[in-house]
Amino acid sequence: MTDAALVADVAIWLFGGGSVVAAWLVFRTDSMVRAAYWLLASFVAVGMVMVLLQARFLGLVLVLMMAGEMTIMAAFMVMFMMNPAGLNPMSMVHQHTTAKVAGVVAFAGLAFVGLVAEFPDRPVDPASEPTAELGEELLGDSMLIFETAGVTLLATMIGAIAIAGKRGRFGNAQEGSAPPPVDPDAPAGPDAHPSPMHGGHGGHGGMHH
Amino acid sequence: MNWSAPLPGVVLVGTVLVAGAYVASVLDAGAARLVAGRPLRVGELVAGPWREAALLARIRRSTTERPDAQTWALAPALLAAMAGVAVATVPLAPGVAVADVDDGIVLFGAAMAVVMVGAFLHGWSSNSVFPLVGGYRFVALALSYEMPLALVLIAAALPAQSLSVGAIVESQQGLWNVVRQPLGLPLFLVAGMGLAFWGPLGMSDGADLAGGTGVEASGPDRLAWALARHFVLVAVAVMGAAVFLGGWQGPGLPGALWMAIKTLVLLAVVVGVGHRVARIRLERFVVVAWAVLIPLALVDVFASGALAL
Amino acid sequence: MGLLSAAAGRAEVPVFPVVGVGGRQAAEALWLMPGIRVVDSPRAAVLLVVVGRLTRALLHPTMLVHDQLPGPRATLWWPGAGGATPDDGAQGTEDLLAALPDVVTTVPGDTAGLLAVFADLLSGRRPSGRPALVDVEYPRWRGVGPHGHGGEGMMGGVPFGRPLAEMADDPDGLMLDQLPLRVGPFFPAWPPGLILDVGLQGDVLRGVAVGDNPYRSWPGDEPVGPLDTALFLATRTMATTVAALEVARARHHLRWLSRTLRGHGLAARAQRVGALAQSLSVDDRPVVEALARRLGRDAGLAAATSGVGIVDRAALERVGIDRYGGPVARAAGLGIDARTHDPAYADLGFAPVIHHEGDARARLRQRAAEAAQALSLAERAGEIVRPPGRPVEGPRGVLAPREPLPSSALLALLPDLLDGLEWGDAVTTVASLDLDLEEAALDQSVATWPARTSGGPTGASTTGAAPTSTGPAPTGPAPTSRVTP
Amino acid sequence: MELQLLLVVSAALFGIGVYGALSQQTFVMIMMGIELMLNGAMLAGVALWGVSGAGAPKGQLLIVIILTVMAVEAALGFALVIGIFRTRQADMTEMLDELQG
Repeated sequence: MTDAALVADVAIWLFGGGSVVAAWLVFRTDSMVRAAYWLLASFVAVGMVMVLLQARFLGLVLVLMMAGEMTIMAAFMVMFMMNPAGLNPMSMVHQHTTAKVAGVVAFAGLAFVGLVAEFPDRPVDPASEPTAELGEELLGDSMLIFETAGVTLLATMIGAIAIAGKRGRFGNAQEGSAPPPVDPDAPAGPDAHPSPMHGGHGGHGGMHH
Repeated sequence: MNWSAPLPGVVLVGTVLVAGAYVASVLDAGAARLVAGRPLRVGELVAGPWREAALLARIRRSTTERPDAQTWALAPALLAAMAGVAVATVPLAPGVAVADVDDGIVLFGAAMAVVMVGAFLHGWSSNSVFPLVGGYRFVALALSYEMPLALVLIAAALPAQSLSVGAIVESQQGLWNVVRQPLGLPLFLVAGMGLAFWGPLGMSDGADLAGGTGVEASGPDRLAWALARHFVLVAVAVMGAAVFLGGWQGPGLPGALWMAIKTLVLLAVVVGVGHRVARIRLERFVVVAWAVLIPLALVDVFASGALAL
Repeated sequence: MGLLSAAAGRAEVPVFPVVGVGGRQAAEALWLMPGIRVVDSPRAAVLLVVVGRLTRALLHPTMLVHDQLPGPRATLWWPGAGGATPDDGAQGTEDLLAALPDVVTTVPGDTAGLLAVFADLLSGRRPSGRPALVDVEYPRWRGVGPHGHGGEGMMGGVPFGRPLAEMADDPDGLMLDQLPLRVGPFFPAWPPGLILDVGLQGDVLRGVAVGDNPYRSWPGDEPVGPLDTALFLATRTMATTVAALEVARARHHLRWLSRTLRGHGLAARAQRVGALAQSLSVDDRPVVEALARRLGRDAGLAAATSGVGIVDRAALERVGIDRYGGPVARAAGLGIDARTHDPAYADLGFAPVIHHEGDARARLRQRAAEAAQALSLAERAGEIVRPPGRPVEGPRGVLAPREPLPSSALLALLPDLLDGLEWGDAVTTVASLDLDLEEAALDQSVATWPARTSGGPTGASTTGAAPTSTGPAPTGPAPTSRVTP
Repeated sequence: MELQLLLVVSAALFGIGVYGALSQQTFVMIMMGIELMLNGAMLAGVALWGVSGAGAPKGQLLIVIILTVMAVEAALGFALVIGIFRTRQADMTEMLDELQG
């Protein structure tokens, strides 16, 4: 194994491990902004793995896309979670046990398949140009798929604006709507996890369970 | 010399950034004196940036109540690193590029998207009101000009039939992109000014916010932030010189010198505009960006595509 | 270290001005001094320059700002501005001198003295200023969590003296957080002394209230130093030449233009206009006319100001500015100008300049045009002398005996005008009104200004309402911050 | 060996995503969980493409589709969050336990 290949391998492990750690921190950190940017870190790590595996264009596009999206996400969290500047601790979870079990089962099942299944060893030819090949694929044989993706995105944009806009199909969104019940003692969902955030106006600041 | 090796590469990129940042601040101070109608004292101009850096290094650090200290320190580092990545993709002279990768333009775009993260975090992490507002402003602006930026870079890549910056430079052998795609460079510079929050697009650190994301930074922190911002400006100018002004190509002089001259010209343009044009209104810029700049950038792409055919 | 200090000692001196009574002009002159750089944030400053007398209401904010200078730091006091002397007994100033024994007192505009203090400070010959607020106990933030930002029961209210954001309607029809915030009296983008209590929703202002005027908290004290409109006020007892009045008017407007350009991020152009204002004479008419034309055509400024802060006739009438006229009213199409009926102007062919849009851009063009017009009037006026006692058109509106001064009426415009604006637009709007808190203070403390001559504050003084500030009320541009020693 | 480990990493990302999407109460945090699941899927796809798929262009196409899905998910997610907040001032799932708005 050459030096360069060894460096690339070590880098792949570091980025791969880093992406998992960052992903875990998304749900462990106590601030929404940090959560959003840990998620971005996870994406950047995966993007770097993609670059190292020769899918350079897609890896970089992933970073480009996610940097914007996670910043929007951070802004959204600060906006909607009634938490000044997103700096207060939070732990707003429900059905915690179920979720843990589901997560572990998903991981175990997928990892089992990954470890057991036999895959042929056919790495990418280092001399090939994956970006050019992707371009020719997108605008050649798979043009229809590419176009479909484009139209889907366009439809999404229009739909998203329609949903988020003030005036929807049924008139002004404010009219005839009701805030959620303000009843701090009401059971909150199937797990009956008491939620002091219940109600439209109570939710400022952080909370500790 | 193998510039792609780690050590020479870092040294080369670092030299370009530091030299560029120094020249940019001298130009900035010079332009300020010209516009203000004060005498140009060359000695003072040349020594000015060093003196100011020395002063900032001497001033004590201050902190706010309960900041996110790690993130606060990370923000300028992030900007500087991304500026370095951007410069690395550009061939500074024939055959002298640290990482002229075949997706150079995309790498530049990704690095500049991360600049947005850095600027937002700088505002957010100090746990203070005006910096946070500055951070929001940067995001609102950046989301508006990232799209035209990506489009004009794609348009520049079309004649080269490659996303590599080196190939784009070589594709301008007979005709520079600034002539071939007249819309490209102005749109690129608008986005570049936004990325370096310079001049009219310097809203995130504007005087109306008493300094915006940088309000709370003092001493070395302020120096780091100023440097990071200058680095981003240099990266934008270097990339603009390569992609729109033909890079190292030019008659007579050595390639590296041509590259330096062109970078200098772009820096001078940006700095000059910064002293002449008033800070824009956020609301108006967002409208203009989506209703005018993006359509213009699309025209640029379509025209370049038609020409390339 | 020696080399570094030597280089640092020759850098431009970063200065943060604190404007006391009568200090405004001297503070603005700082912008034009070579070797000095006025900075926006105390965090960036090495020298704190206190110009003029401090009132008691300004004392605590001044000490807060002082403690935000990271150090090495020093404080200069320029008392002479505003006629104050070191021993004139102004309570705020005495307290400041007691709190900061190492304040250096020099005369206003003493650049050499300022540079010397800076050099001494950096070479270590002068120790860095000690904190002013050592004895004050602030409630400490005792949050929990890894970064200490949270805790039980923090669902709004004012934990540890810091008001938390509360939900409120926003212009897009969402209910989003609104952070209560007090900005002033030394916020650099606003006229000195202006305190606004605002709710900040993102960068949108909601529910704006004007705070107490810090220049009027000195019961029984002689209220003001020289206002920037001093010459115009003096006409009640003094004959003046029309030419002198009109040059003073042009200078006033150019100073305002300089401040406004600075607020729009054009510090270098502001410096040029400021220098022009400082040395203004009748001969500068062509220069000022060219400047007015250029500013009127400037596309960047137009984009930054047009449609911002529209003051219409209804608003003018509500706060009573229609009685004063002044550039704000004339920019909204109200052609009131005391000069129209002033016999001294009868032969000069005076007709008021009028704009109709009523926005910040109209006010900018109005003042630029009026500056040019004033110099042209001055040129034609020759030696015409104006007798004392008649109402005079001041730079902000009519100054008539037994009428309040225009500034307080302009101040009353703010709450309605700023509500719902973005921060940048709000700053543009405030700047475009050309407020002077000292003038407003004079007005409110003596009710009608000629009465001042007959001695004593008239009537029940409104001045008892010194703002009582508990806790670290955010006063500088750094509202939640604190220097750790 | 490389492929197996990358697949385990992608399984871990997916598992964390499942945990997050099921356990979080806030809409935006649920979106984060979903994005992590997609992230895991993408990593698995790239790993198989790069190590075992001989770099067939169709493999990259699959990643492009996943990226599209992520963009659609994010855009619609944000739009729905705004829409729900607008009508109900709700930002958490439990606030939507009534059907009639």
